[in-house]
Amino acid sequence: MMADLEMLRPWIFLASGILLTLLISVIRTESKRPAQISALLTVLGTAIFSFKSPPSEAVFLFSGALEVSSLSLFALGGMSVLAAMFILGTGHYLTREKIHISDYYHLLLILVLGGSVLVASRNLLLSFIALEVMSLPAYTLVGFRRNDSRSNEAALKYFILGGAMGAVFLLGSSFIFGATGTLDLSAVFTESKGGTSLLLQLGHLLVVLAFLFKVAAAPLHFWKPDVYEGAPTPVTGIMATIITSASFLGLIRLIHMIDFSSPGTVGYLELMKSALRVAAIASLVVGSSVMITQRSLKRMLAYSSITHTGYLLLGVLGAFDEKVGITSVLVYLLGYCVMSTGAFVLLTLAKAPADTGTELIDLTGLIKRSPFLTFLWTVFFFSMAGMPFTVGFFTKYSVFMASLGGGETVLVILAAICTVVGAYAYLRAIALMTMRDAAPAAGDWEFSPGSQIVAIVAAGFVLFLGIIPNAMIQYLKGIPLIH
Amino acid sequence: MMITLLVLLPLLGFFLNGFYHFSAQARKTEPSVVVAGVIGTIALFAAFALAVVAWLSLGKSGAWDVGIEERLFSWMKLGTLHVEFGYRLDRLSGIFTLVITGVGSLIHLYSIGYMENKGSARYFAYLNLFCFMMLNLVLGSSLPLVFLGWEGVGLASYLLIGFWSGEMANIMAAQKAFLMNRVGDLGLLFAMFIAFKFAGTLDLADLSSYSFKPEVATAFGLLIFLACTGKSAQIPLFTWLPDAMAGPTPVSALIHAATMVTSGIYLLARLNPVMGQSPTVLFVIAAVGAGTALMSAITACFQSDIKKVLAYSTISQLGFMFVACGVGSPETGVFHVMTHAFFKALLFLGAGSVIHALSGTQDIFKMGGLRSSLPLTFWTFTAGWAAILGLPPFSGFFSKDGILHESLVAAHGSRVIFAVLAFTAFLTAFYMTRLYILVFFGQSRLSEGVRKHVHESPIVMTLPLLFLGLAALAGGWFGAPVRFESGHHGGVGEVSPYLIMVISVFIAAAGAFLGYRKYFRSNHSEKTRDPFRVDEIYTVVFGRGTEMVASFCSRFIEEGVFQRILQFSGAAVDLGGNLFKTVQTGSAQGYLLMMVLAVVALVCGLIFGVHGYGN
Amino acid sequence: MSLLEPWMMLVVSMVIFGIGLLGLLIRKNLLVMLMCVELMLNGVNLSFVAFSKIHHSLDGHLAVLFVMTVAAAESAVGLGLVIALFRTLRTVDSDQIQILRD
Amino acid sequence: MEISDSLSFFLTLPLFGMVLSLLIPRGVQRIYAIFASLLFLALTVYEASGILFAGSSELAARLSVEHQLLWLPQLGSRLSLKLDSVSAWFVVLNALTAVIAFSTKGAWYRKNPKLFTSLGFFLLFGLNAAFLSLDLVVFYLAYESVFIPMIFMVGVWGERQKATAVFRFFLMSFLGSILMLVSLFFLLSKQVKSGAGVSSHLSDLVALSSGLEGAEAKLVFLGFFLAFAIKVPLVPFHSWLKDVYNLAPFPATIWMSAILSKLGVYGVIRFVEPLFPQVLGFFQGGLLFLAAVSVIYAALLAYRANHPKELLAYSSISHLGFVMLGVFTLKAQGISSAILLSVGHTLVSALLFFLLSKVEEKKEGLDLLSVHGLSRRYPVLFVALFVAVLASVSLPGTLNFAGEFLVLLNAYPVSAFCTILAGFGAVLGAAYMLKFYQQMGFGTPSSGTSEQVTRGDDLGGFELVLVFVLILFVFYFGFQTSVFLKGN
Repeated sequence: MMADLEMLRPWIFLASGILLTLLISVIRTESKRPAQISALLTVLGTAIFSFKSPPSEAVFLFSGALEVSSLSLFALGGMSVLAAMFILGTGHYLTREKIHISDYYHLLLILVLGGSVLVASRNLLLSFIALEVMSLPAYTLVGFRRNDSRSNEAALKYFILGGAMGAVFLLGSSFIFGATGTLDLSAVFTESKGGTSLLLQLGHLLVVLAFLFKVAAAPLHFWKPDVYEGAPTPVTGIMATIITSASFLGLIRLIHMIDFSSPGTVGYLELMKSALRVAAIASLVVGSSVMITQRSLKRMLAYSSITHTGYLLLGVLGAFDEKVGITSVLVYLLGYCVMSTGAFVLLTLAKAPADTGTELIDLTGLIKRSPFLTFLWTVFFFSMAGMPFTVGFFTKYSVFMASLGGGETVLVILAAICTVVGAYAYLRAIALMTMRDAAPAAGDWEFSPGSQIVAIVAAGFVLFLGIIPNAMIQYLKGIPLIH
Repeated sequence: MMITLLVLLPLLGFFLNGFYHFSAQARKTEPSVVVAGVIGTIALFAAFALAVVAWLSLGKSGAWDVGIEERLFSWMKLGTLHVEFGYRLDRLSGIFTLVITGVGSLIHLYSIGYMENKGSARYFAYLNLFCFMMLNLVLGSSLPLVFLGWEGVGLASYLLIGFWSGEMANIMAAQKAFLMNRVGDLGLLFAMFIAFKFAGTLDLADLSSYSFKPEVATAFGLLIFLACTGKSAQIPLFTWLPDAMAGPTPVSALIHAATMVTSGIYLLARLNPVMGQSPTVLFVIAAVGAGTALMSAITACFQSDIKKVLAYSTISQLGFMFVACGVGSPETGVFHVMTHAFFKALLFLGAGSVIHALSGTQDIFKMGGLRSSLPLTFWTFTAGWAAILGLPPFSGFFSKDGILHESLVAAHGSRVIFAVLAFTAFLTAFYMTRLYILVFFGQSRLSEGVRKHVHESPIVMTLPLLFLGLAALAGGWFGAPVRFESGHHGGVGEVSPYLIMVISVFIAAAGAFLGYRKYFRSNHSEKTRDPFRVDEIYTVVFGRGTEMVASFCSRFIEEGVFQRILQFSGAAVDLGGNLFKTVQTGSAQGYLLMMVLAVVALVCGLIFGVHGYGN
Repeated sequence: MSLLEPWMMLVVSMVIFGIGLLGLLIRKNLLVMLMCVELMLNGVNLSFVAFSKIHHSLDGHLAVLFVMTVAAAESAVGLGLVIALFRTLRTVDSDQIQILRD
Repeated sequence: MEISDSLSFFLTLPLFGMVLSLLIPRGVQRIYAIFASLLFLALTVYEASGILFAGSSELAARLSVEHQLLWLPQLGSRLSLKLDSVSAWFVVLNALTAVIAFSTKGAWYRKNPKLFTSLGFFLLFGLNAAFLSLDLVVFYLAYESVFIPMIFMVGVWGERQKATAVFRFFLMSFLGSILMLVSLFFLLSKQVKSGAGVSSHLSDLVALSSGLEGAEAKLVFLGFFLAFAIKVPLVPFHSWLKDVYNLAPFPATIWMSAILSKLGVYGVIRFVEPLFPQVLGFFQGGLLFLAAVSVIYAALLAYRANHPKELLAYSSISHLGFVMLGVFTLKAQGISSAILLSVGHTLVSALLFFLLSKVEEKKEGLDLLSVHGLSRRYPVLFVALFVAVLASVSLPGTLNFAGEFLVLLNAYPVSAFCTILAGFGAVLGAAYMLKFYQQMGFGTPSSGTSEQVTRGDDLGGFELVLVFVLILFVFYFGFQTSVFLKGN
């Protein structure tokens, strides 16, 4: 039993950190600083714990409900690092937007906890709880600019749709329970060896759909642009990175809780694959084509993250028969998180008027006002477009290779064409920064050391991983998905 | 290395004069015509001397047909292709070399008097460049080297026609010459490709000894002939030559009368054995030659610009030479090239001296009665006139009479061609006499301003006239310098050459008499006409035609299709984006509805598709 | 042969879930929509109970307990959000909240 | 094997130069750029000379050195640089082009010069990497990275309405290259399936691609071909070119026409030929026709163009049509004549654009309809321009003539029709180039041009030397073609 707790150390540390931060924020309501520091320490500690001792082989705790494996620990560590970067990089935003609620930080931590458990969970019930533990803080955080109607609207939309899909997820798991008599994934896996039962597959389908909603794959993506636009920018960043990664890893795990190798599931496998294909290509097409019509930078990034969902789904499709699949998804998630962290942290620097979000116009002639910001933006945009010598190239490389390995040639060709369309949008932004003289309407950008550091670190990673991805790929290759 | 040296001397002159030109420019002074002229003339005289020496040594070695060869380096070596950069001097190229350097140096000398200081260094540089290229053309041992000279002389003539570049008209004339020659050059280019594909060599010696398949020989011959029509201003590519008179008169004498325009004859004579392999080619050559001769002779009768008359007569004379090649006795053609070089250069220089004296007047109806004021010019011009008419004992008599005779009796001769040539000879006599009379006899029709400055040209100009006059007189006495194995005589069988002589002299006399009767007393001016209007037709068909095709491409295909495609693809993507945006209504329930529809669709897919319930 | 067969409970649960979903789709009042979400969750709860009755296992009942807790938390958050929105927009009509679009 | 070890300096030195250019003060950027690139050129020639001027083919073959360094073991791609008689020429030309481009004067040395110089050196680096790499993934990376400096050069220092031009240029090229990437990935995934270890080295992929069957091979081939066809460009993939050439600053134009276009040629020679010999054979007729059409069509457009830059842009498409004609003969002779011609085209087009930039520097407008009679004001400049024009209409004796002649000579047996079609391009070429020169050089001087020539106005000093040397090359190699034609 003690051994189990040993294994759980990172989560325990995180949880206690949450309690501490909560305590501080209850006591010291007037200033955010102490809460911020304790939150920062918490996530850093968690990251250290989770990266320090990755177990040689996976351990299942709580009668197999929780998986302590290299994957789950990597997810926890990664999310903690992301959280740390956001805590460090977006303090100035809260001050500027007068978000004087210190609850921000422990909610953020709870979100991280939920996400990490979602990845680690091997039990549908636990997954549901983790999902909600991740979502509820997200709903509140989105609505954190309380006297801004846009923020509230975003939060409410997110809440209603999220709640509905949560119910759908629950319905699905109840069907699975009905079909197999258990909520334990491994049990379900063994159960579905001959798994031709409609009920089981129906339940599985609903569960997967719920997660496709979470990762905002078209046509379940509608909430994303609105919520991203309405939410406070740091929260948008957190959703784009932490929630997306957690949901994707959860999605893969849940997809593979059905044993697709068994003969009874052939028809269902085809259905699932074509559903994912449709979702992938729809996300790519919608995301990239709408992206180029956007005037709001934040919305543009929202649609761009929809296209990234599409690419990730390519990797998921590749994961069906090849183990390279999960690696490619991990590579993509890592790269994507790094670059969008950078991008959203930079976005928090834009002093946009509250009623209209940050417009693309605000970028015009930035090279004159701040060559450095321009350089950082350019790096991140190029990376999103998948240009060489940025991590974005290797992320695309891995998912394309994976899904070609899965035999999805046509899909990849379509994706490639969408890449060009998307590249246009990024290039347009870059052109605004570098090739135009500043427009009078252009809003200006504030300076904040914390966020600068975070952005520089992110950019550094983007370039470093773009030139020498060996270590990253090697490391992620060592992280298997355990059925 | 003698041959190489004589080729390189003019190049040296070119560089020296070019350097002189720029150094003068840097000092913001005009170069002195004397210095520049002396540089250029010496280069040519030296080349001439070397040519004579080489010719003599050739005679000593007796290798008239094998020739002396000098290989310099390997130019292009690729696969089985191996092009040596080298020169070969044999009887044929020897004759041409002597003519080029000899006449060339005289004309250089003449130019010293003719040109003024401004831009003189440039002028002589170009002139030297031309001689260099021309020598490459005739001495080159392989077709690519001939081609080098071939396009090189085109370039030089472009530069010299457009020498007075202030006038856009001159530039246009130069451009016309260059482009029409380019069309011809294409023929030579493709002839080379065919030669390499079938004979596997481009060396002239090997090539002329190679026997092609008949149809290949025809194609090769026609392509070569196309090139020749370009250079030698035959139908269909002859309209550039009259315009080329825009250049300085000595240039017209050297390039557009004596040397460059005869390079077509050189090529045909050089490749005579191959040409002989295809009767078709020979027939075409003869027919085109005769046609051109007649046509341009007729046109010449309607010209009032002294240089234009001479230009058309040049075209006509070239037609004679082509006929000679076509009927299968190129040696007479080459003979006529030589004599023609003498008397036509003489005529042009004479005309130049007249123009010089009349400070730029070129209209023969504004001249007259210059006999007394320009005695030297008059007498030398008379020699040229007699020579081109073919009056014995002038050089033209022998060569022209030779061609007439051959056109009847040679392997491919025929009565028709003879008749055409005879009539052309008659016309030639007519329009030359017309020119002669109108310029030198009758009462003067000079305008007041001009009349005051009328003066005989300086010695540097008259000296070449004298030399050329002698050549025009005696150039034909030693008979044709070249002999080919032109095979058995076919045609219409034996005809006595003396009969032909009598006929041709009679024709010339008749033409001359007619011209005398018509113009000796008359002083009413005639306006220039081109009875065939070929030039206009070309301008419309090719000039406008190209313009139209080009504008069609740029307006309809490029703008209309390719650029439009780009715009459309952009617009299409934009449209798609806006289309997808329309479902983003902002209403949570709308979103939910669509999500539910998606879910329901999938569930139905599962139930009815996979598990096949309901069917 | 007991009075209440599991399949009946399942039917009821599905009906409840359907009602919730339908309400969520058509009702314009945010509070009602909130309740509809709760309704959906409770419908699922019932199905859990039914299935655990079928399988004679307690996992279903366990799940129900957890879900009720979560639902409570969720509705609390939801209400908070509605109130915040009402503060700024002075309305709880779902058609009024369409500022964010395109 | 000291050459092998020093190959990597082709990549490291430009990067070093880029970093240095960020430290050098703005004022001396031009001097620095010119000297650095000259130095690099000298080193490049020194390194390559062993291969370039090796007497015989065997020697050249022996000297072709490869230098490998495993870069991405997981992806099976290595930094494998090869310097042989093909790549050596392009590397040298690359360095030379940089010298010429840097020696132009203009806005790019006033507004943000550091950015310009560093971009230039990055371009040098990317192109060298592309020309040297035998590993297709690395090649793709380099190939793609070349866009980045191009985009910014055109975008930052270009003329108005440049944005659209940049987008078109970037998007079309990007479309092509990403399809190439997909084809490459397809091959690699085949490798994975076959169980062999992943390796994107050319030799391994050649072994693989020979196994592809009909339709598959054709599609993969198209992926590669399209990228290069857009890059060259061949008609009908040229529509991006006009605006970019027009609006780009002169150095960018020089880079694009002189060396970036060669990237496409090189790609076909180095990668497509060995990868898809039989597919190429299948498409050969069409490809030859495409090349010939590009010659004629571009020549017609050039004939119609009123802006010298546009005219030269089209003329460069036309000449590259000749080059591709040589390449598509698929015979060793044809290809080496194509290389010969592309060297000539690089020299001449760089020279032409450079001289044109000098004209523009003199604040003369650049419109054929309005600008006349400049030859009297800038005699030396226009003599040089005339020689360049002659070279570009491939007058015998110039390198371009040798190239064009040999290309057509070797293309004729393969397809007489296409050769004849292309041959007419030569006539049109003469037509538009003469128009170009005469309109600007001759005629009555345009308003406001003073007759008297002040020496400072004209070409002089370093520029004069540069131009002179280039012209010397064009004529010297025009006769010493053997340097290029070893190996056959």
